[in-house]
Amino acid sequence: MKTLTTVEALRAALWHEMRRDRRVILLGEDIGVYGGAFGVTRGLLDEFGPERVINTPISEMSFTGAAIGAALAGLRPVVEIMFMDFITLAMDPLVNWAAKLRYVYDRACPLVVRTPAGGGRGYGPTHSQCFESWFFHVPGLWIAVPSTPADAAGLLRTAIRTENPVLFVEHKRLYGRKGGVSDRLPPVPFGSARIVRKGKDLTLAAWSWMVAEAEEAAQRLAEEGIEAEVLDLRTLVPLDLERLAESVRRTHRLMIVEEGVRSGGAAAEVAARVGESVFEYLDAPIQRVTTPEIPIPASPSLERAAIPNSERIVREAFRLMREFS
Amino acid sequence: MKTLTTVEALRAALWHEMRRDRRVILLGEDIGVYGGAFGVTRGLLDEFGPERVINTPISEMSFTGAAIGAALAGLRPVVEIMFMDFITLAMDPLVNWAAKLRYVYDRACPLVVRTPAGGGRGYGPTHSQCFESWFFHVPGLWIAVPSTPADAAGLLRTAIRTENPVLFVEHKRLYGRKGGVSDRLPPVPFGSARIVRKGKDLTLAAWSWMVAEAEEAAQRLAEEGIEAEVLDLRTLVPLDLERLAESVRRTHRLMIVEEGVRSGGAAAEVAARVGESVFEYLDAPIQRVTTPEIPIPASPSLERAAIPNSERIVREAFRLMREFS
Amino acid sequence: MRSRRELYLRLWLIRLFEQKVENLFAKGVLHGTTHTAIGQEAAAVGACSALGPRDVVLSTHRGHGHLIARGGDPCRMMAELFGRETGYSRGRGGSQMMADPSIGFWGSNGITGGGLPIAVGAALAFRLRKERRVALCFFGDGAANQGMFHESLNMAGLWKLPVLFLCENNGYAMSTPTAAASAVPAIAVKAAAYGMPGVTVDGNDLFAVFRAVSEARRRALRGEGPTLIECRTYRLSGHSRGDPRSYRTRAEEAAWRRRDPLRRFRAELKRQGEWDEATERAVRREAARRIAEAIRYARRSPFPDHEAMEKGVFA
Amino acid sequence: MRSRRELYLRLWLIRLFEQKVENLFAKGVLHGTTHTAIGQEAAAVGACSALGPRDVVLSTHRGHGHLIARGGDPCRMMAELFGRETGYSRGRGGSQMMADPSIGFWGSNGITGGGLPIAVGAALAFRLRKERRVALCFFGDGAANQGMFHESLNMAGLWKLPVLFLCENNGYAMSTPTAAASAVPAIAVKAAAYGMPGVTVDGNDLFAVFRAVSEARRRALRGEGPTLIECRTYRLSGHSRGDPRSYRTRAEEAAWRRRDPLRRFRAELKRQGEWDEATERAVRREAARRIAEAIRYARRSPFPDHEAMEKGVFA
Ligand SMILES: Cc1ncc(C[n+]2csc(CCOP(=O)(O)OP(=O)(O)O)c2C)c(N)n1
Ligand SMILES: Cc1ncc(C[n+]2csc(CCOP(=O)(O)OP(=O)(O)O)c2C)c(N)n1
Ligand SMILES: [Mg+2]
Ligand SMILES: [Mg+2]
Repeated sequence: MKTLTTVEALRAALWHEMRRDRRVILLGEDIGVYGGAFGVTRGLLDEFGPERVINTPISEMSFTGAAIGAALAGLRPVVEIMFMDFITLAMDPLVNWAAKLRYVYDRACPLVVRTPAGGGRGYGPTHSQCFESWFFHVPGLWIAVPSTPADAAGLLRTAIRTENPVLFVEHKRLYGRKGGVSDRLPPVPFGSARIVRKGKDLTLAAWSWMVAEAEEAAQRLAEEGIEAEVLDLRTLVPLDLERLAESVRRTHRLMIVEEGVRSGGAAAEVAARVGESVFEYLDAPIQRVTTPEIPIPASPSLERAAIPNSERIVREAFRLMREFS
Repeated sequence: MKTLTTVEALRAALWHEMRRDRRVILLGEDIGVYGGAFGVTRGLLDEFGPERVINTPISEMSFTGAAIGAALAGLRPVVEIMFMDFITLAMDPLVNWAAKLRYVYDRACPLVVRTPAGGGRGYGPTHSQCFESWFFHVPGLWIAVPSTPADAAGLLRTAIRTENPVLFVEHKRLYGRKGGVSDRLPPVPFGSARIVRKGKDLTLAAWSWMVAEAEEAAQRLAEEGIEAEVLDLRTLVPLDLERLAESVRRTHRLMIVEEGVRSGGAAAEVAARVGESVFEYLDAPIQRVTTPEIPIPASPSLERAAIPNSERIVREAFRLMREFS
Repeated sequence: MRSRRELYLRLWLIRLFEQKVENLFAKGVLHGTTHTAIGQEAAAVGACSALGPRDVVLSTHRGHGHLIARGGDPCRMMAELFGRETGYSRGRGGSQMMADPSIGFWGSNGITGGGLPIAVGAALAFRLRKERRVALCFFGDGAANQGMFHESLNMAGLWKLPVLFLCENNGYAMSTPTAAASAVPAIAVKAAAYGMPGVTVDGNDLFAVFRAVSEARRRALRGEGPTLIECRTYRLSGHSRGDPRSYRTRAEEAAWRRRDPLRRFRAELKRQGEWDEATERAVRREAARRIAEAIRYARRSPFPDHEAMEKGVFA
Repeated sequence: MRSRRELYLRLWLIRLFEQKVENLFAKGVLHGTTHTAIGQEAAAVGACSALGPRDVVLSTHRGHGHLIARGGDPCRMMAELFGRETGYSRGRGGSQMMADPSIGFWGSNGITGGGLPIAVGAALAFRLRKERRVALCFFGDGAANQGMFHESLNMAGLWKLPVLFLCENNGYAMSTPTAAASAVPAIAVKAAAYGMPGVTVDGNDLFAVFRAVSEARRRALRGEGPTLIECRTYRLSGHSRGDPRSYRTRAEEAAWRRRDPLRRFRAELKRQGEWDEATERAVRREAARRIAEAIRYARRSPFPDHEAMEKGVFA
């Protein structure tokens, strides 16, 4: 066990997988000498050479498409899209190719698309977005949304090893976060939520950076006598509905925390599924705590007000407990 | 009042708006001589000339971007994306430009993007998809999803006149459908759902082609003594939550019919909002009838089995009434 | 190069397959949409016969001809069009999505230009693993206006990848003449922006296409990078079913019909003294027999099982 | 052309603005990200001073210089960087999203290449309405590899639109040398694929840029279509804050520092006998004063009201 930042954990996972399997290659903008905009691939060029750490032109659409071609040819490409906001440019190969190859052609497409998402750094409207929810609506893609260094590394290892194409969402605020990681970086299975904290009054479900906010909120709620259970979904596809339902059957209240804007977010899908499966156990409407329906503003003052944080979760939880007790 | 197909109604709306306002221009692939893949723009080139009916190269990303530029310059462009499946290529200008211009730069972007969506014609995995739900998750865009010739024309007229960018979804199966349209093609406001049929036992909410299926289902249910209320949402953004909630407060049961694949669909969002607002009135979990999590198969036999239809709605409604009565 | 008889057979197989498909759509037996390649057979057969068995081909929405040229099975193709379980994509893909990896045919596709980056990635993998293979991507004049054309050719030129970009310039993208959509309608000229050679050949001359692709393939295998090959051709049929062809004249069509690639090939065989009436009859008869067999096969095949419909989205 | 003094002042305004911005980020006063244009001032000022008042400019992520060159208000720019209500985007846009339509500056943007199609559409509208205006879009060498470069230039060339594509080729896209990302690193060469002239000028020579843009603008207004102008330049600072510049040598930087556009401009003025110590001091002093004022303005400005945060998404 050692303590690593998420950047270090991700880099270690890439390093191990590239060591283990010569088919693993990396593609992306400035991932070579520069080590990627956030330093995740730093040093890998020296270690594995330019044939496997491929610095691409600024051509998100086609280097993503090329990675699909390379996957079909037997490699296991890991693509970096510098900011998730730019995945708008790579939608076609992901949606109309990668996601459909198994179903239509029965072909494996072992592709991982890593991309930093989310706000909190004052990067403004086109460098702060969360789009994982779009891909929820695209059958054929797995979606990983880790919240700790250990899970980041473990899920990335699984992502690289599966035959399915994977969207791998890395939160920018997570990069510098430290956490314990076992030396052997054990792969983490997809589809298994993590119970971050046990509780009986309320379930807080979250993913990616919002897990940290939910955890902090739960701590404060505990001080006020409210025991919130915190679930880290870890992957959206597959979704661990079972653990979610099990938790809600005990707590009778569910609050989902999502950084993305409210409408059409993954929280809605999670809410709908839980609603369908354990409706009778619910003592309160399922709550969503999300960013409001706006582009993410650059001004730190506005951005802080826009993106959910532990205070807001606490406030909303109090309201929920008060209104439906 | 006359009887028109949806194609004719849409064409008439375009014609009237182009007549009324010289700023209205059309851009798209093969919209000139050919009249568009589905004939919506047929004849408009002759009437308005190549300066206003602009046949573009196959460059979805950039002619959509160019339309945004033209909108900023004071025109009112109406773009046709030949199949909604190709909007994957135009995500960037729509998401990172059109949707943000008002909020960030306080500039009007009077752009309409018309696009045929949906299956039922055996066009296969890349020509049958519904992606309107993605745009639900993009603050700054209006979304129209008409289900009748009259609404298609009326909503299109409103779309062309608003200062907001609009995604205008035309269902392929609707094109040939006939319906009464008043001679003056009255604009239809956004954000106002239409009560297609009154009922007291159950609310069926739908949009686009699924309204026809829901209506047919309601008829059959009526024969069996179940009075379903059918709501046509007409626009997803703005969403007429009030009318939905009002209906559910009376019927206590909501079933949402969506042609898109289940996960992350707009139905989840509608369910979540209704759940939040009238939870106490619900006697049953909100149901979603959708396409399963698969690419849309080409084979007519599979496609019919995949996409929701009136029989399935009837079956699901019976199950709901039985299980939660 | 395959035997001339075999090449001639492939040309006829494509021609008859496509005619039959148009017929079945017109009669309402088949539904959905389809894009036939009548008039473009020589480019498909000429290009594919210059490839090695381990090379891969990426195709387009107009892909039937490419698949037959590569050695695809008309039975499984027809079954796919009929939406049957025995089709290339088990009825899931339809006319625009068929693949046969066993013969290096990685698929037609419904996205104009979509195959280009895939081919680049395949070539990248071949180079990395030091495999002596090339990827060939068919695309149309219309596809050359897509952003991915630019991005893909740039990467291929930059990295000198073993990929062949084969443009079937048939003069139109749907209803749009090449010159009405491309600022420089000579597609091969665009190669200059990507540091690769651009060559233009008569796409209705099978041998010319064969030679150009063979040469480009040799270059690619020598590590000298990609080539853009523009085949000037014409689709004698409509863009897709129900196309009234109001965007072009019947006279233009007639002129191109005189340059029919099958007739051209026959003339060439004659010139080389390799043609006789008996071969002609035998080839046509065999082609007709195989297409008839394909239809029988398709009709007799079962529809896909609805129970299994949700299976196979993930590994 | 503006007075030489005015041009010189703009160059200095950009230089000092950018230095101050780097400084404020380094000190942790400002947060987020920013891309400064130190070393590229001449291209911005040369290009913008060749435009008419009704022309429009589309900019990039590295847009401060373009906005100042177009006549933007450093106070409102600085306020935007400080996230204040008085900023160009009321704090919503930040460094990469500022616009001032009143002076025909339609915005910087965070998407590499994103401005290109917007400029094409603006030009389309100008032509349609018979307005004598052009759209100019700045973009980088890296942006030239984006699909929208291809699509946008093709449409502009095809339709002969009054748009100027101004590439600031500063040798790098972030850490990637132009030649490591573009198969043909001479950007102007690509114009040939779009039926428009491509010209290369010394981007650190304000007058050369001015002349090229003036000529291209005249062509555009004559209805002869777009021009691709490649300005060879160099960013003397890092790509964005915190860039260790490990991808290039200090020697290379020093060589370019000797070609500093401000120094070049001064030399040119001297040559023309239009320079004296007094002007130099006055210009620098005025620039410094205005930047100091901008910072004061920004600091004194209120933060945006949280209550209004959700307003203004729709008309
Ligand atoms: C991204 C995308 N845009 C548009 C279409 C619709 N479409 C199908 S084929 C076609 C024309 C293609 O022209 P070209 O590339 O010249 O090929 P051809 O049909 O002439 O063989 C169009 C516009 C599509 N399938 N995909
Ligand atoms: C679509 C997109 N991809 C990547 C980025 C990240 N990025 C910002 S600037 C930049 C380099 C751009 O290079 P160039 O166009 O040469 O402009 P320069 O920075 O040199 O001025 C990159 C990769 C982005 N902002 N948008
Ligand atoms: Mg063509
Ligand atoms: Mg650059």
